[in-house]
Amino acid sequence: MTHLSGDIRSDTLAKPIVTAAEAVEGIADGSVVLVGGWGGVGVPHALLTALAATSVSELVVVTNNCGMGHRGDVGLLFEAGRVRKAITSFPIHPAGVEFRGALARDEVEVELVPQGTLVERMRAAGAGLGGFFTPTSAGTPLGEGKEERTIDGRLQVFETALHGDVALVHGHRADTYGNLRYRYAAGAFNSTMAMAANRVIVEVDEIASDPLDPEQVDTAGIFVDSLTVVGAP
Amino acid sequence: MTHLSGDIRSDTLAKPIVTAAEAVEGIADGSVVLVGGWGGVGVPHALLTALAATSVSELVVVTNNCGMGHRGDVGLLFEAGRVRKAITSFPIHPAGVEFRGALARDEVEVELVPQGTLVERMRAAGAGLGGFFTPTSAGTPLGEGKEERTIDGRLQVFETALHGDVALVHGHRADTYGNLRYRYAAGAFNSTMAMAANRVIVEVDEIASDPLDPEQVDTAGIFVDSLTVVGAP
Amino acid sequence: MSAIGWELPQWAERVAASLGDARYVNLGVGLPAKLPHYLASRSIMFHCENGIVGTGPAPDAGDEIPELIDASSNFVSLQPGGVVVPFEVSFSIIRGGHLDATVLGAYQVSAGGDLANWSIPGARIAGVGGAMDLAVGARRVIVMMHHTNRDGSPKIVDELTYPMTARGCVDVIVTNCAVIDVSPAGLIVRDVPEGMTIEELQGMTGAPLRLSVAGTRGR
Amino acid sequence: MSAIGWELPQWAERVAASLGDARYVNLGVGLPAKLPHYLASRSIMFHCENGIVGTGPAPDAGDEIPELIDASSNFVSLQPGGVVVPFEVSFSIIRGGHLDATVLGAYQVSAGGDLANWSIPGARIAGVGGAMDLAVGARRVIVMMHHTNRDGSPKIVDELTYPMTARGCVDVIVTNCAVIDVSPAGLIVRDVPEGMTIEELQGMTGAPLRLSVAGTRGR
Repeated sequence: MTHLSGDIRSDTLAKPIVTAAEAVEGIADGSVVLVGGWGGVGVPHALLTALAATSVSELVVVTNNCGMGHRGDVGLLFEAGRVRKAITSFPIHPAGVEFRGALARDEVEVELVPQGTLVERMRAAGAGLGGFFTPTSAGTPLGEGKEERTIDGRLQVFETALHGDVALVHGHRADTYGNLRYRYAAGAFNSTMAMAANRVIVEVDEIASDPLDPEQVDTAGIFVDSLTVVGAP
Repeated sequence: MTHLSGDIRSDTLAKPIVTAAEAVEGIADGSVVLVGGWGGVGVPHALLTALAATSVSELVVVTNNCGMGHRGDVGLLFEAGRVRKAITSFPIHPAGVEFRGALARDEVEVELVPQGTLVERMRAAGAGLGGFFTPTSAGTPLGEGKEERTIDGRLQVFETALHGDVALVHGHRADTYGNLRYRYAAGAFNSTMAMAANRVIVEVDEIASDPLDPEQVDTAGIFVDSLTVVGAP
Repeated sequence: MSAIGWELPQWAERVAASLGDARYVNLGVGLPAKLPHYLASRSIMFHCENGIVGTGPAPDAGDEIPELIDASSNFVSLQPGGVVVPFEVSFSIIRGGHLDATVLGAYQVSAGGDLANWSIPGARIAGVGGAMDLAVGARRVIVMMHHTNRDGSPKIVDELTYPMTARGCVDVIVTNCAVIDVSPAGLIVRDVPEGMTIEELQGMTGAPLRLSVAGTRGR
Repeated sequence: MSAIGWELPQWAERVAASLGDARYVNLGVGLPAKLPHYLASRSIMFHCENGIVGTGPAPDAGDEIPELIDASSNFVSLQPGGVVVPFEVSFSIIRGGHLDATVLGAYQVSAGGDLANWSIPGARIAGVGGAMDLAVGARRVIVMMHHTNRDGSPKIVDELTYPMTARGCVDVIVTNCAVIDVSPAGLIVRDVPEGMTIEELQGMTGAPLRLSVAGTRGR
């Protein structure tokens, strides 16, 4: 019976493997959606495509870029009118026509956040911290209206934790326990967002049949709610 | 000439490989010294032994444990009278006779810090942040006297960054560029301390002749100042 | 300590029931560290402060890996799917609400769910470790402790007299004599050993108890 | 733009000299991104915001790895010893003072070393990326920019009229017409192209310049 017991254990700790459409089911209007990736790398294309195809609206999207003209990038959400607000660091790109269109139509509010502050605010959320002081943006237009404090002789501003309702994460490889590996720089924003949302939806290129090397995991399965294989039906 | 140029590059980016005694040379009296390890694992025994053998005094030591009776642990520093103050989370151990002796002689001041707050204060230092709010210790004796703020309905206390002058780090494997791997849980405190001090002194079990896999490095060489091979003369 | 309290197997069964379907759990040192033996059939990943998510049973002699230990400094194995995360991530897991539950030992718990489990009154020095982080961070805090001190004095009290670990953090108290929910309405007794009356239990308890409307032994 | 300014190779040489023995360096987009070609003989690990420490030259066509790109979204290789760190660690590297230097482009630099390089006045929207983090975090901030705008108006000014990136962060300004230290005593000219006078340079500059006591072309 040891073998059977082992199977039961694996099953219950295994993460649901779902289609992209199933993965994004139930995301409520107005949700804060964290979207991984940086500079077009590590973007959860399959999940974004599925989310754009729903009827959800008024999303607050947290994303480093707002679309770079790549197939299946976050531009889809702007094009489909799903976004009320973007919290972003580098929104403008020559090929990001969907975002610029939404801007021109006055459909979308933009909160511009320095990149390091953006990731740190989400890390604070994932780490259970209420907020932090950073020198970044102090004394600049992006620091205006923020609480200031001089610490160790440096002017700093207070930044609050940024929680997601949902995170859309692109990983390279997962095991059935939801442990993830990213390829090279594709973990950018993904690894932090995977810790910062109530529901963490992950797409991967492949799911390994054996557990990943326990010393070589980038995101532990404890953070992951579901797995979707990119390209699977 | 390409080959020669490659060699020069490697040499200059390579980290000095020094003996334990050389590694701890020049640590000033009164320095804040971060000592890696947790529960007896990942402790930089060779560096601690070398540091205890110097004449440095009045150190402020940041260490999760204050000695567990293991050969070459931080107890050496208390025994040798090198420590003015310990910033620590779990100082008491039945076999930690050196620390208890220093306490009994009233030689050492103790600042007790919750473990998560201790590591987060050093992370803040390494990350260039002035401080953070955490719910940990709010309303308890360890939170007394700290600035309080209610964030998202939770009482939190303000904690400041904790910088080291020196960090003593134990790694398993390094390459010549100072990239490090830890074994299993032996990265505890080490990986964070390696980012939080002006001078980061690392001991390792071995130095690989080839660079480590770039996707499987726990601490990047950018944080490291010198390498010492444990057991080398 | 009541003579008619549960023995460890029955007691552990109550703790296990209180865990519900928790999958990621941190067990404190002392009594809770005895639980894995009784949870062997459950699908749980045990987290340890040092960064291990998924500690498994002690390895056979000779198979120990020095860098795989638990919070009691005992050698552990890794269960399938278990991993090691960076230390600061381990405390993000704790503080950030990523653990479904923690089971902690305690000196005292107050009627309002305040926890004392790290120091005793007047101690010159104590260790706190990750106790405060676990108490504020885990989604569900279950206390496993004897119902009274050895001298019979209550460990469940109106107000703590021991140094606090965290305010109002305890969800359930599982003693050898009762399973008690800490609720806004007070301490609600859900289960007692066979033959124990609520009056007997109240007599060993330093704060008012109420009986669960659903009766005892509800899961 | 002065007709007698340095061409890119000589200009880049001055930037390289300003880097001193910096080993870990972040290069901003635009002009600074052209530097690696001129720094090929130097032992430098180039850091990129996305977590790469040690970007190498563009790979041959067909050898590109999609997940190895730089801040300009160009494919890069990894130099020997180069690694990828978690994204939040990448910004700890930037903000925590672990970079020896950064070389950034700029719209304006003020006499006090204030930097403007992320947005233009009145812009409805702009991208900031890691500019502010780099400006506050790198140990040494070197600005590489043309000495004047295309219309001849100065980019070195008494007070910024462009939105600020960070206050007082710039250490050295290397334009095509001068190497200028930003010091508490003001803007100190250390080097100018052959044949250029300090009067000519001052005429193109919106803030008072002083000559280095050691004379120009000091390294």
